[in-house]
Amino acid sequence: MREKHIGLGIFTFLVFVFLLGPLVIISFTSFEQGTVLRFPPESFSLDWYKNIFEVSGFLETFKVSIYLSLAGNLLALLIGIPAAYALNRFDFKGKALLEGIFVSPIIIPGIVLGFTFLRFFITYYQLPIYAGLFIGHTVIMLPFIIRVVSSSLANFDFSIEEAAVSLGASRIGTFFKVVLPNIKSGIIAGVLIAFLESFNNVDISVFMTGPGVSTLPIEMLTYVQNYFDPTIAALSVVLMIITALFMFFVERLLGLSYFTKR
Amino acid sequence: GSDSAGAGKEKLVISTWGFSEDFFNEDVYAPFEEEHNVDIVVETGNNAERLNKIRQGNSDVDLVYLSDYYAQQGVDDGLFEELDSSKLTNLDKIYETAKSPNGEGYGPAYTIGQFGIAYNPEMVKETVSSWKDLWNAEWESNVAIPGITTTTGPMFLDAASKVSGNDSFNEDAAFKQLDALKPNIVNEYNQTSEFINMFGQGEIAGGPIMEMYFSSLKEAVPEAEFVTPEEGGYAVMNTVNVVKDSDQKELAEEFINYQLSTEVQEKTAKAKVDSPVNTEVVLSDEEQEGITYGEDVIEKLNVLPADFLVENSKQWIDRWNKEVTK
Amino acid sequence: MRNYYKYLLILPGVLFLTIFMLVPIGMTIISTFFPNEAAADTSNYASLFRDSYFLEILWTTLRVSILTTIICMVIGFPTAYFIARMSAKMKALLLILTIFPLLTSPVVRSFSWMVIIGRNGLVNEALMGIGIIQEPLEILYTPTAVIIGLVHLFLPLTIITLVGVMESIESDLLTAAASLGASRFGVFTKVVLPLCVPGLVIGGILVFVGSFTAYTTPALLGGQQRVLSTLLYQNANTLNDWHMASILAAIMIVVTLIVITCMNLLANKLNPRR
Amino acid sequence: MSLFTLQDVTVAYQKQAILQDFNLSIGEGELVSLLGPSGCGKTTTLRLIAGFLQSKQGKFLFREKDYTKVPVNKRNFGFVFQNYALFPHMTVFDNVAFGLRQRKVSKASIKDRVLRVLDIASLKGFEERFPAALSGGQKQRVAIARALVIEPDLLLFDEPLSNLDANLRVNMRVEIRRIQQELGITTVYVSHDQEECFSISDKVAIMNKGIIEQLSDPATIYRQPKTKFVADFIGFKNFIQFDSRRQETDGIAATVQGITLTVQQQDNDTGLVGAIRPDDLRLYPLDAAPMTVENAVQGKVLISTYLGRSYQYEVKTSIGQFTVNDDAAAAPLANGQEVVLEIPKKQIVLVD
Amino acid sequence: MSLFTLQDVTVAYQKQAILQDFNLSIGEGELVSLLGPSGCGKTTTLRLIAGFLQSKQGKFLFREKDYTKVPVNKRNFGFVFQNYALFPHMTVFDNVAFGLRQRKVSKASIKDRVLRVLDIASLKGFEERFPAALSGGQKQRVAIARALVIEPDLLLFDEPLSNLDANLRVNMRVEIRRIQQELGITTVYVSHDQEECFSISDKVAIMNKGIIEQLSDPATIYRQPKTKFVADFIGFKNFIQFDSRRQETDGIAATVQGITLTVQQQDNDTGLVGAIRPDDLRLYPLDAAPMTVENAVQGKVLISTYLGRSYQYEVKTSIGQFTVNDDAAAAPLANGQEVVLEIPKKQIVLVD
Ligand SMILES: Nc1ncnc2c1ncn2[C@@H]1O[C@H](COP(=O)(O)OP(=O)(O)OP(=O)(O)O)[C@@H](O)[C@H]1O
Ligand SMILES: Nc1ncnc2c1ncn2[C@@H]1O[C@H](COP(=O)(O)OP(=O)(O)OP(=O)(O)O)[C@@H](O)[C@H]1O
Ligand SMILES: NCCCCNCCCN
Ligand SMILES: [Mg+2]
Ligand SMILES: [Mg+2]
Repeated sequence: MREKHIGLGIFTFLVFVFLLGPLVIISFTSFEQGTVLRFPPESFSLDWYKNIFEVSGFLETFKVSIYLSLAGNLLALLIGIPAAYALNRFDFKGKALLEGIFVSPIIIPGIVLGFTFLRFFITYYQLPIYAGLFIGHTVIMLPFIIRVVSSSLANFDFSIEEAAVSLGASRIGTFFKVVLPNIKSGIIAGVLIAFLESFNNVDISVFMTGPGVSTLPIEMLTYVQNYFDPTIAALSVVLMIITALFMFFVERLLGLSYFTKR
Repeated sequence: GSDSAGAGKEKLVISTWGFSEDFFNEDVYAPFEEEHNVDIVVETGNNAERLNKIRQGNSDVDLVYLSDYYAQQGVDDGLFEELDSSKLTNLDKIYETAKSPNGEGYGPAYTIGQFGIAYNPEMVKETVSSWKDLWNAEWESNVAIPGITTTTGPMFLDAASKVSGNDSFNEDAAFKQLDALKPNIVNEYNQTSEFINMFGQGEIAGGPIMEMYFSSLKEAVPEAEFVTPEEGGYAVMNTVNVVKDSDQKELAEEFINYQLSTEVQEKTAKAKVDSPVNTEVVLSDEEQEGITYGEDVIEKLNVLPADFLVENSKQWIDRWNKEVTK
Repeated sequence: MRNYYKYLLILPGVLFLTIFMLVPIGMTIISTFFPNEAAADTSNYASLFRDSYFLEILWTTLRVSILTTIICMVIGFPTAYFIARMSAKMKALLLILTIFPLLTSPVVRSFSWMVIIGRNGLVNEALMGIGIIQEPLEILYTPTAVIIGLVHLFLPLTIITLVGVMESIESDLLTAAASLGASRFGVFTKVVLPLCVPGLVIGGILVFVGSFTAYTTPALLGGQQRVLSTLLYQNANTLNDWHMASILAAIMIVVTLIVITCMNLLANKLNPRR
Repeated sequence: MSLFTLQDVTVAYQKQAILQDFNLSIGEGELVSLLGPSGCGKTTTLRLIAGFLQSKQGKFLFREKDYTKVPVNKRNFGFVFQNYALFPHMTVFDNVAFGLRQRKVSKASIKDRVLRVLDIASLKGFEERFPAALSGGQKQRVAIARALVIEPDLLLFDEPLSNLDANLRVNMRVEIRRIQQELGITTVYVSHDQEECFSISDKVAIMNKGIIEQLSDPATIYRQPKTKFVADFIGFKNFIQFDSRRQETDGIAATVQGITLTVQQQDNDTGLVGAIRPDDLRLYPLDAAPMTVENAVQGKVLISTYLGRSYQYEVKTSIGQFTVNDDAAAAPLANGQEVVLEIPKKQIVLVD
Repeated sequence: MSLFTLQDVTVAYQKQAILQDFNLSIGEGELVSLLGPSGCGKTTTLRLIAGFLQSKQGKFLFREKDYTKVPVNKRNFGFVFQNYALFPHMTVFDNVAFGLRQRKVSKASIKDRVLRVLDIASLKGFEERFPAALSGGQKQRVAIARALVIEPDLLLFDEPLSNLDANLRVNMRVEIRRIQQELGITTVYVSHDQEECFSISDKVAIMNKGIIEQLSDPATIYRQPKTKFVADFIGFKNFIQFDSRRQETDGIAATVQGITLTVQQQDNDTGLVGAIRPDDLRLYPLDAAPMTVENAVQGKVLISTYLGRSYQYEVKTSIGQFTVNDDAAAAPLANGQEVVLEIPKKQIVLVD
């Protein structure tokens, strides 16, 4: 039933114009030679791209942000997937409460979370800076992983799981061999969203960073509080390109056909 | 991050804003590091965040740069060490107002900037010379004003009080005056970058802003003008303090003294990073652009006492929220 | 056998969140009732709710975030539907494009909105060029601009979540509905929509909470319009009044819980399965 | 007049063609069954008619109009899916009511019609259940009810009764046939149950690898298969490859290895393969065979199996091995027993 | 020795009990079929044995050990699901190889065994296909192959052949039976096809509403149903409610409305319901009836239907209406024709 949905196609096109239009403008301004954002740009240069690498903080904090997002994601997956699975697979007493607990990090305003983390992690728990950042980020990623993975599991046909178990697979083996591949797209979506959530986070990082330790968004924020030039526009473009390349290579190298179910 | 410090080397942790990091690293920190065989570690962020972290205790920050309002809060909360004035030999070289804006014994202002009016003469033809001019009909839908929680917000409130005809600050009159400005206000800005972007895109004709940013405004709109209103601009002071219980108090004091030195002050001014407070700094006309410079200029600036700000800010914010931002 | 097993699976998550979030946040919120370390005191809450200024901001914030949520759903759902039915390659491409907006700094993004919807922006120039309007529309620095900005920010999240859910709907169900006479719209509303309800709820919650607690976008695009998080930030950052900030946070949490509960109830109505 | 016609249709998944120059024409009010081995393209044919699949070539004419491009929901065809495809988020009632609601039928009338059809499907009392809480057979019946209730112009059934027990299957097929005839709904029916196909259909199409090998009324198919494939498929388990055939007065004399059998048949002029069902063969113990045995061949019992209704024997003869079903009422023959095999001349057919 | 035993087992979904004090015991190497109407609990019983369901009460003994709490993957049982439950992300080969891989069988041996079983299931050439690209019957065969290949201790089949055509069904069931016997794998088999059940099973259990009404070898079930439900279920379509019965020398004399019929039967002492299959009744035109008709009853043909193999007649008599299947070879009887109905005394049975 793959019919052509012309109306829907046009609609989607307009949505993408909306989503990407501002980015096109940002891309243009990043090539402006002058020291303020200007549109339409009046000159062309790559100076601001060069500047990204000259501002020492960006490269350093970019790495910190990536590691933080990856490590946080890993922990969030380790904790989150079993929880999402259990919540969907079994009946529970107090399921609603548990589900509530797992979304709670989302519903607390970021600044309050950040401040509370600062008080507790640093003052009470005496965690080192990196540990505090890592845990704080894991906390905010966890609900995204759990909710998005849950929505995939909601439509999962658990009888194939039974089939695997009856063929001798252990529960854990079954999970990895049969459940996981079939909720792959949900997990990827969850990881993606959680990654971005962490990678873009300001509220928590602002409190958890310390002397010599910062994240990219904090660095960018600090930068725009003090400079007005197109460096951040250029940096945004670079981030998009990195994302695109990353996705492209994952697709190519691992042959992961995203979001496709056989 | 103690691991970044070389083995056995002393470490000085400085908390500051993120601007001109490269300049500070190369021209300010590096010589000091070399001279004192010390590693400087920097934490950046805005005033509130950094102050909050210090408030929580067990922060390893030794030295903190703050705007005077936040510095005053720190002083009031007892977060800073009193300085040993005998160590601060350069104190004598700086403006009187800059010596201890937050109370005797606490950190000096290492820079004083001016808060005045910038505008685009293409959009407003009448010459601008007074805070009053912002209320003119020609400025309708053309002004951006600083938000009350920014460093300069309360200064603009004071300016409104002056425009209303009061010599000393009259809160009610100031808010009434601001109410009359509403038709002209396009937006409040909380970051200077917003002002500059609006200015560059022609969303506003101008408004109250610090002189420090004028060169950026000119870059966006070459015709831009900056004026010191006849009622006087305002002094924006940034201070340096030593955090309580710092184990590097002496080194920190050395650093403050160094920051006030003619050499550093001059480099900083010439790089158009901060206006100098050191009276020995000499700048050419060109070097003066965008820099608040000269004893005569500084003396004419209005100064809002920081303790007065701290005392009233809650109430002002409340009223501002209700009466200005609606 | 499964009884302890299933609890074992959620235990790490519960422990983790309890230690690192529930206890800290709980204590922060409990402290709002004990401002003087003495008897419980709710007068701060009471006076807030008598304050018409606060109530108005609460209402504005709710309105903006609910509208944002609805718009994200209404726009995101058909888009996700379209994307979900594309070939694998196209799908991957569109999803990558979808997340790009999240990678741009808010300040830069707000600048681009100024270029688009500002007084001299593309939209006004175009409309005035065609002659539809004489005076430029005032969009920038109004709640409308905030909603546009928030939609731009949260639409990607909505789309990604929904595409994931739609992928898992068996295609024969759509065929079955069509064969029973449902138009494309009917298939969409009667089958796809209800089966997507879990995803819509999740997406809805994410968007609602995100826009309800958003700070930067309203601050940059909303002009002088205040929202709850502005108040919270003012109290926390400028006034160092963490007590009031925590009270505001508590109120925001409760409001969010109420809205989520309503969404869940609505969802159960739409998709009563189980 | 034919209600619809598939004209030279080609359907392919990826590169592999499933139907190639496929032709089928069905008259108004007829019930036509598609019978064929697993994977031969039955479901594909149904999905094509329903409009779920686009053909690469060829035409689909419905009431003389070109329907090739008419969208599924404009066709008013009822479809019963092989895998049920029930809406998991709707109750049994809502599943069945779905089509009526699309047609804006009044509430009262919906209730009426849904309950009636649920009754026919023996699903009374299950109205409020969700599909997840139904047994396999119950799901299948909901799927049938859902298609029947809209009284469509064309009904398409994909093994609608495969998960039902014998009794229910007979009841349901009688109901399907009754409703179909009462309302004159043209129907295409896929089933693996031959008895079901024969009893319910006006015509049966035997498919093989995407081609219709024979399309006739049930009795003709049953008695006079045209090809070896059809014969084999409908139960002519025994085949004899004759060397030659010759028309005689009392029928065709077909010869294999010197043995000549008589075949009474009119409609095949060339076929050299003789085919006969296990049920139609008769077996006698060698020592108790009557004199009047037609086309007698001598043999020996290899294996015997109990089938309930009858015993099944594998019998080895000089012209090949035969499978014979013999009424269980008679005394069973032992393995190894010498027998006479009777190949009745009316029952053996020659096929291409 | 019995391989496993279900002892007083109770299973309920929500509050509704599906199996109540259920008992079943199956001997080592036996193949037992479960037959029963849709929704009677067959799938539930299989799932219970497999360990997918926990019983509320009762015990499951396997080789004398209490298996009630043994997890599914430790049971080494093969299960063929009614809805196939193939792994959508694996090829046919990988689906079938799955169980072997769990058992750490060597690569070469996996390939060998998988290809062999795919061959048996007529699935050669489909190794690299994903389930979404298979027809219904092909999927079903993959499911069977997947369960067979592990040579489990116990095989559980839930309607494994329902989507296959007659030929394939016979082939597959012969294969299943062959493998089952060769390897001596005890098997529980659910099917709606009675012939299939009878031909394949050592014993057949007839289930009704969560209870086993009769468990016997196929021939006994086929010939001597114990209850009316069983009789009805296995095709004794005609029932006569007798008023009284009396033991005579040549059998039981059962009387209804003054008419007495003779019943030759040993194993029922109380039943008053006579049951007989349509196939076992004989019909003669009134004017051509032979003299030796047993238990003759006069009647009239109401409806006649062509069934392929035979004609089916509805015959009205003074002791009720009868359904009769008559060999199609004979000349068909017309509607309204007066007939004599023969109720052979060996074929009629009395049930409770
Ligand atoms: N999840 C469930 N919740 C409630 N009732 C259920 C559930 N699953 C099955 N049932 C009911 O339990 C009864 C037995 O179901 P089961 O699947 O064992 O039947 P079955 O004998 O296999 O039938 P079929 O031949 O139709 O597959 C049915 O009446 C069914 O409606
Ligand atoms: N999506 C697909 N991609 C490739 N091949 C397919 C696909 N779907 C079906 N096929 C193949 O097309 C052929 C015909 O399939 P179809 O479903 O029409 O068979 P069928 O006659 O209905 O068989 P069954 O009786 O087993 O249901 C089969 O060989 C099948 O493997
Ligand atoms: N919010 C006050 C921040 C003050 C930083 N100003 C420094 C001026 C830099 N040129
Ligand atoms: Mg099929
Ligand atoms: Mg079942």
